[in-house]
Amino acid sequence: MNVLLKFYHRLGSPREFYKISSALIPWLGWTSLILILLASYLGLVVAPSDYQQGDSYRIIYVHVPSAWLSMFIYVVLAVSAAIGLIWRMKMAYVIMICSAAPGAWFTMVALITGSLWGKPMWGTWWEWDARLTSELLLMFLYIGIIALYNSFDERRVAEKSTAILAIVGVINVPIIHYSVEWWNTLHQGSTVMRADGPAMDVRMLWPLLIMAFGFNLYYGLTLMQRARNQVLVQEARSSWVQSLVTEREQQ
Amino acid sequence: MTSTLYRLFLRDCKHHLRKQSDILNPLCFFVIICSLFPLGLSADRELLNTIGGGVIWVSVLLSMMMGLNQIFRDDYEAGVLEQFLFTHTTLTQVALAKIAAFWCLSALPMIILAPVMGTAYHLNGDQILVLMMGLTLGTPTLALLGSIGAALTLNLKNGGVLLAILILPLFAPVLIFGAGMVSAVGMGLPVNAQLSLLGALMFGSLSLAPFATSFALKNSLDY
Amino acid sequence: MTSTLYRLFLRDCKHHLRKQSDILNPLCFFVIICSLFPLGLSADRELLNTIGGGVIWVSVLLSMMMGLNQIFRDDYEAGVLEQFLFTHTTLTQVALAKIAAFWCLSALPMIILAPVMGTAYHLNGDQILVLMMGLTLGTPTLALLGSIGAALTLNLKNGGVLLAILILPLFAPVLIFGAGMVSAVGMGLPVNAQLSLLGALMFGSLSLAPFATSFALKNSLDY
Amino acid sequence: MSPTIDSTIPDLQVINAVVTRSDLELFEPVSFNCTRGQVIHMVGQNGVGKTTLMRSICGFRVLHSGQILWDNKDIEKNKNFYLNSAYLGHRDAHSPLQTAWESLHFYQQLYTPGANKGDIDPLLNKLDLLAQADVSVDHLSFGQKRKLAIARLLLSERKLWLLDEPFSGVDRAGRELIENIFVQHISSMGMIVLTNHGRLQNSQLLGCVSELELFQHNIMLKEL
Amino acid sequence: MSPTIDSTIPDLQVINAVVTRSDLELFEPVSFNCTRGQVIHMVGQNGVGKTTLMRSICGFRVLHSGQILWDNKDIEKNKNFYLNSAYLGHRDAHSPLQTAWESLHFYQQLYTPGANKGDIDPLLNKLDLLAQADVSVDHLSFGQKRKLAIARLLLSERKLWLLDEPFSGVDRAGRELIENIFVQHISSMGMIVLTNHGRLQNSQLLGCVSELELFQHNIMLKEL
Ligand code: HEM
Ligand SMILES: Nc1ncnc2c1ncn2[C@@H]1O[C@H](COP(=O)(O)OP(=O)(O)OP(=O)(O)O)[C@@H](O)[C@H]1O
Ligand SMILES: Nc1ncnc2c1ncn2[C@@H]1O[C@H](COP(=O)(O)OP(=O)(O)OP(=O)(O)O)[C@@H](O)[C@H]1O
Ligand SMILES: [Mg+2]
Ligand SMILES: [Mg+2]
Repeated sequence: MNVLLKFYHRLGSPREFYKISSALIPWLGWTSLILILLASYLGLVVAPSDYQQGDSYRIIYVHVPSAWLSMFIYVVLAVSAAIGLIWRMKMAYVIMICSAAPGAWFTMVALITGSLWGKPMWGTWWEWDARLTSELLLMFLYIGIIALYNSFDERRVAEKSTAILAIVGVINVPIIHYSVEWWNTLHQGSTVMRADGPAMDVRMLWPLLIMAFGFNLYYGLTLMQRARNQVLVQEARSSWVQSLVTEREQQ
Repeated sequence: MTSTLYRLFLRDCKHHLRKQSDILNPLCFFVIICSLFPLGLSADRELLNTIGGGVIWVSVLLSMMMGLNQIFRDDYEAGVLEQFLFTHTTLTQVALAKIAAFWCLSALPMIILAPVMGTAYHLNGDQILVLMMGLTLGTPTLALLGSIGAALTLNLKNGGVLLAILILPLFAPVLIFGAGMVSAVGMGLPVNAQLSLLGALMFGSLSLAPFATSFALKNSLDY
Repeated sequence: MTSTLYRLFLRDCKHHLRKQSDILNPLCFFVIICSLFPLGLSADRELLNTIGGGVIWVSVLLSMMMGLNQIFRDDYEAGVLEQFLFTHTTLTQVALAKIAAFWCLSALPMIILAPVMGTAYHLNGDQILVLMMGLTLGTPTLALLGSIGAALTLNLKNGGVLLAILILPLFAPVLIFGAGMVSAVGMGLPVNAQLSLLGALMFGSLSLAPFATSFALKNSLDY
Repeated sequence: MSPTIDSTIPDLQVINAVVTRSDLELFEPVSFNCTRGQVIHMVGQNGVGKTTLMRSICGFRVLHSGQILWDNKDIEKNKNFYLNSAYLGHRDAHSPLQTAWESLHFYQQLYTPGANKGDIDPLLNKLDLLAQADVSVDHLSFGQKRKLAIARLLLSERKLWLLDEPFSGVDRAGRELIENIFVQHISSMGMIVLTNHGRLQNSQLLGCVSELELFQHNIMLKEL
Repeated sequence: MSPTIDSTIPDLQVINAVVTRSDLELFEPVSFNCTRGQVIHMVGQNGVGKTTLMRSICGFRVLHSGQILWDNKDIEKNKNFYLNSAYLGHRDAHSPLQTAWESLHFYQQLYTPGANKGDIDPLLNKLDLLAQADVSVDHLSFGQKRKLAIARLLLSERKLWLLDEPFSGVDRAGRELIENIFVQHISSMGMIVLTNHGRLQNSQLLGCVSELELFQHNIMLKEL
């Protein structure tokens, strides 16, 4: 417990964060790469083709992980926003704002792969069905968050404002998830995340889970990198960054 | 506390009425958007009935959004908002009073006018009733959530359109339930579930939005 | 004369781009309104195809209107507008440059995005083509007519919504022809007549609106 | 209304205040105390940060470092501070839709609910605004707006006045009048913190003034 | 640029000017001439109508009665007048999205298309704004904005300057600087019409100043 608490506090300081992330980044990078390659092999080669959809279902290995992540990242964003507001932690805001862009990208990927998949499955690129629309709204939320943050010139104000928006917007996440149950939609109901366990061939399921894990680590990686940049920019005038710069120059 | 709220509420109403068009405007806007659609589409009875509920809801939503941008702006730009900090009145009270005044003078008239519009779109009696109930439960939520957005974008130059982007995703659930009810009732389906969801959304936002708004207001004084 | 216009045009474009969201915003707004309707109505393919043209046109119109309010306001409130009187530049040139910049940064992206939206509403290839042609001919008219309204409401506190009321009726003909074309082509009817009418409206407003606007601008300096 | 007075403790204490704009420290750390009957006159060249400091003293902005205390407690969320002070910034804080009379009435209700409406007319008269009582605030001239803001201060009956260029746009007679109002406020144990580019002229007032000069600094932000 | 100079005709003539606000005549009819090398200093209590008269001289408002002539021709639609004068009102006329440098560059292009960009930096330096060259106008302090507006005047190279309270918010050093700028302008046969509540201090300038006092009138509108 004590160790955890200490770690948490260390993460809370930009300088410590910078050090810790330097150590973490290679690990995150390599594991995510390995997992993604492994899952691709399992998914594209080992897993059998679907008796209905043939091979076109394999896009699931990109679509579903990125769709999950688009929601997960939003939750991360909202939680760090809350932490930032309540405990006034600098790093929480950094995590918040650095999550926005990856979140938007994953949402974008989910939308694009979804509509690529939709064409063979439903015969259209786009359908105004509840889940698709709410995913689109999530995209708007991300855009709104990024736009709002960039509209302020005093960072202190931007952070708080964005945090409020992020927290208010979190109601959209359950709406996206449950939309398939609340409304009659074209989109697949929950097949993996079900109370009674996943309804899917295990040979298809495993690659999906591995891929999802790999994507998650990849998100962690981009988050770390973005956060490091942000920290450097924010603390550009502090002595530890200055000394970092001089170190670099000497090398 | 109540009397302060009431006094602030009255002041805001008076201002809106003095500006005259402030009440009339969203109303006119509402009427105009509602009438644009039959122009843009066609006057087919069936079609109008099908889209009626949706169009009226979307018009209400857009009209309210047009007004939201102004809800705190006058007081903010004049420097009145910051003066409230020096009084017993809290920004939460200020926010609540302003939201209430805004609702009374923009949403309420639209709710009252909704039957007329409904008739124009050939909605039947039940549908109109459900439309009005939906609007009564839904518009406070829109005003409350919208006020958060309005407070957030207060010290931005480009507030107006950014505001739209920020709050439209938040408005979507209200729209879905509200407009969904009208079509459901047209098909003879029950609408209790949607009504209670709308009610829940209203109470939820009523209990949270004023605080979020007042926090955002305080934040926008930091320049 | 041309170089002044060009310089003013560039300056305005630069400002819009600097505000960043000024270009993105009407665009996002357009996309959002377009996506609200299916939420409020239903996802029925047939229905969406029928109303698609109308909805996209109405969304374009509303998005442009949201932006119009700002077209002269910044310069007016800062007191820059009155300074133009002291230069070789006429207010007509100023108005033209601002309208052009506004069109390029708000209408043009929407026209480019229209096919995407059209697909979402299941419009067919011909319809999308006609939609884009209509928007190309119609949006300049909207911008030009709208600028008159924007100039007229410049020294009013409640400009925004009043502006909407003033200009929406003026926009009606454009909307009727523009959206009408999309449905007509869906039914295999010819659309030459509408196209030439839209063209005529555009040239008509191009030759008159800048002068009306500059007169209204001059007038709003008298306070 | 206030607790028993301990005259050894200054009411407003500013300790090593540093304010920043876009990560630049504006001036060298500033400390001062303000006790009853005292006027602090902040001076400094344009852009040195007077307005920024004033807004920090009001609690609108957060200080980069340093402290601002009222009765020995930080002013943040210190309701006691806010109920004992009044602020006049570059903006006059009249809502443009009210008339001059209504604006004052509105503030009277906020400051002291249930106060007597009849007090407003004499106040307007004092500031030579009685003829404008029913004119919309929007239509007042530049200087008239400023005078109306001073009337609001008087209405507030607060101990500490925080004034950012109170004389800007005010005519000669008005200036003398306002300085007299300051003298009265000070002699009834009030406090004033003000910025002003001209010199104060009233000799009685000058006796209580401490000048506080801000010096430009503009060094890079130090680590917290 | 201007036609041959006939020094017996004053360049700006204001003849029996009467301005009204909501059907009230503000002050007694005013007449004055302004010739090269002259400063007209309008004074009058707050709300007497200085700003209103100034805006009429600019042609933004229509006079209730009387005439304003430039080179013996009415100023309405008189391009010759507009191309020889520059106006600075209560509002500074910088568009908030530009930086200080850009704002000046923009005006330079408008006033004298094709002028040399390099002239801007020295001008900013002269007004002590060089450090703010790349700061958004919106972020300048109150006095800095005012100084930037004075820089615009210099850029315009116009003969007649119409200035409404040019010193408001400007610090002591800036005030002296601006008065010196006025002296230079006057000595190169420029003209200035200004309002200002304080007294002008530069002795050289005072030599050219004619004070014009506006007296409150406020009688009901006479039948035309
Ligand atoms: C643009 C179109 C699409 C979008 C925006 C979209 C969006 C989403 C989202 C947000 C999720 C995660 C839901 C959750 O975990 O609660 C998801 C999951 C999923 N999607 Fe899509 N989707 C699209 C098209 C499709 C298509 C065409 C198919 C195939 C028929 C499909 C199959 C799936 C499957 C199987 C899941 C996993 C469901 C689960 O177990 O939770 N999607 N999609
Ligand atoms: N939002 C902002 N972002 C960045 N810099 C700013 C911002 N606002 C003000 N500044 C800068 O901060 C400095 C201090 O401004 P401030 O308004 O406090 O000065 P001041 O002392 O009140 O000047 P004045 O006497 O002109 O009123 C100025 O140099 C200004 O350029
Ligand atoms: N739009 C308006 N409608 C009615 N009255 C107005 C309007 N604008 C100004 N006034 C009145 O006209 C009078 C003259 O105003 P003006 O701004 O010209 O005064 P001023 O001499 O410039 O004063 P100051 O020294 O305060 O700047 C004021 O008494 C004011 O109340
Ligand atoms: Mg200042
Ligand atoms: Mg004036």
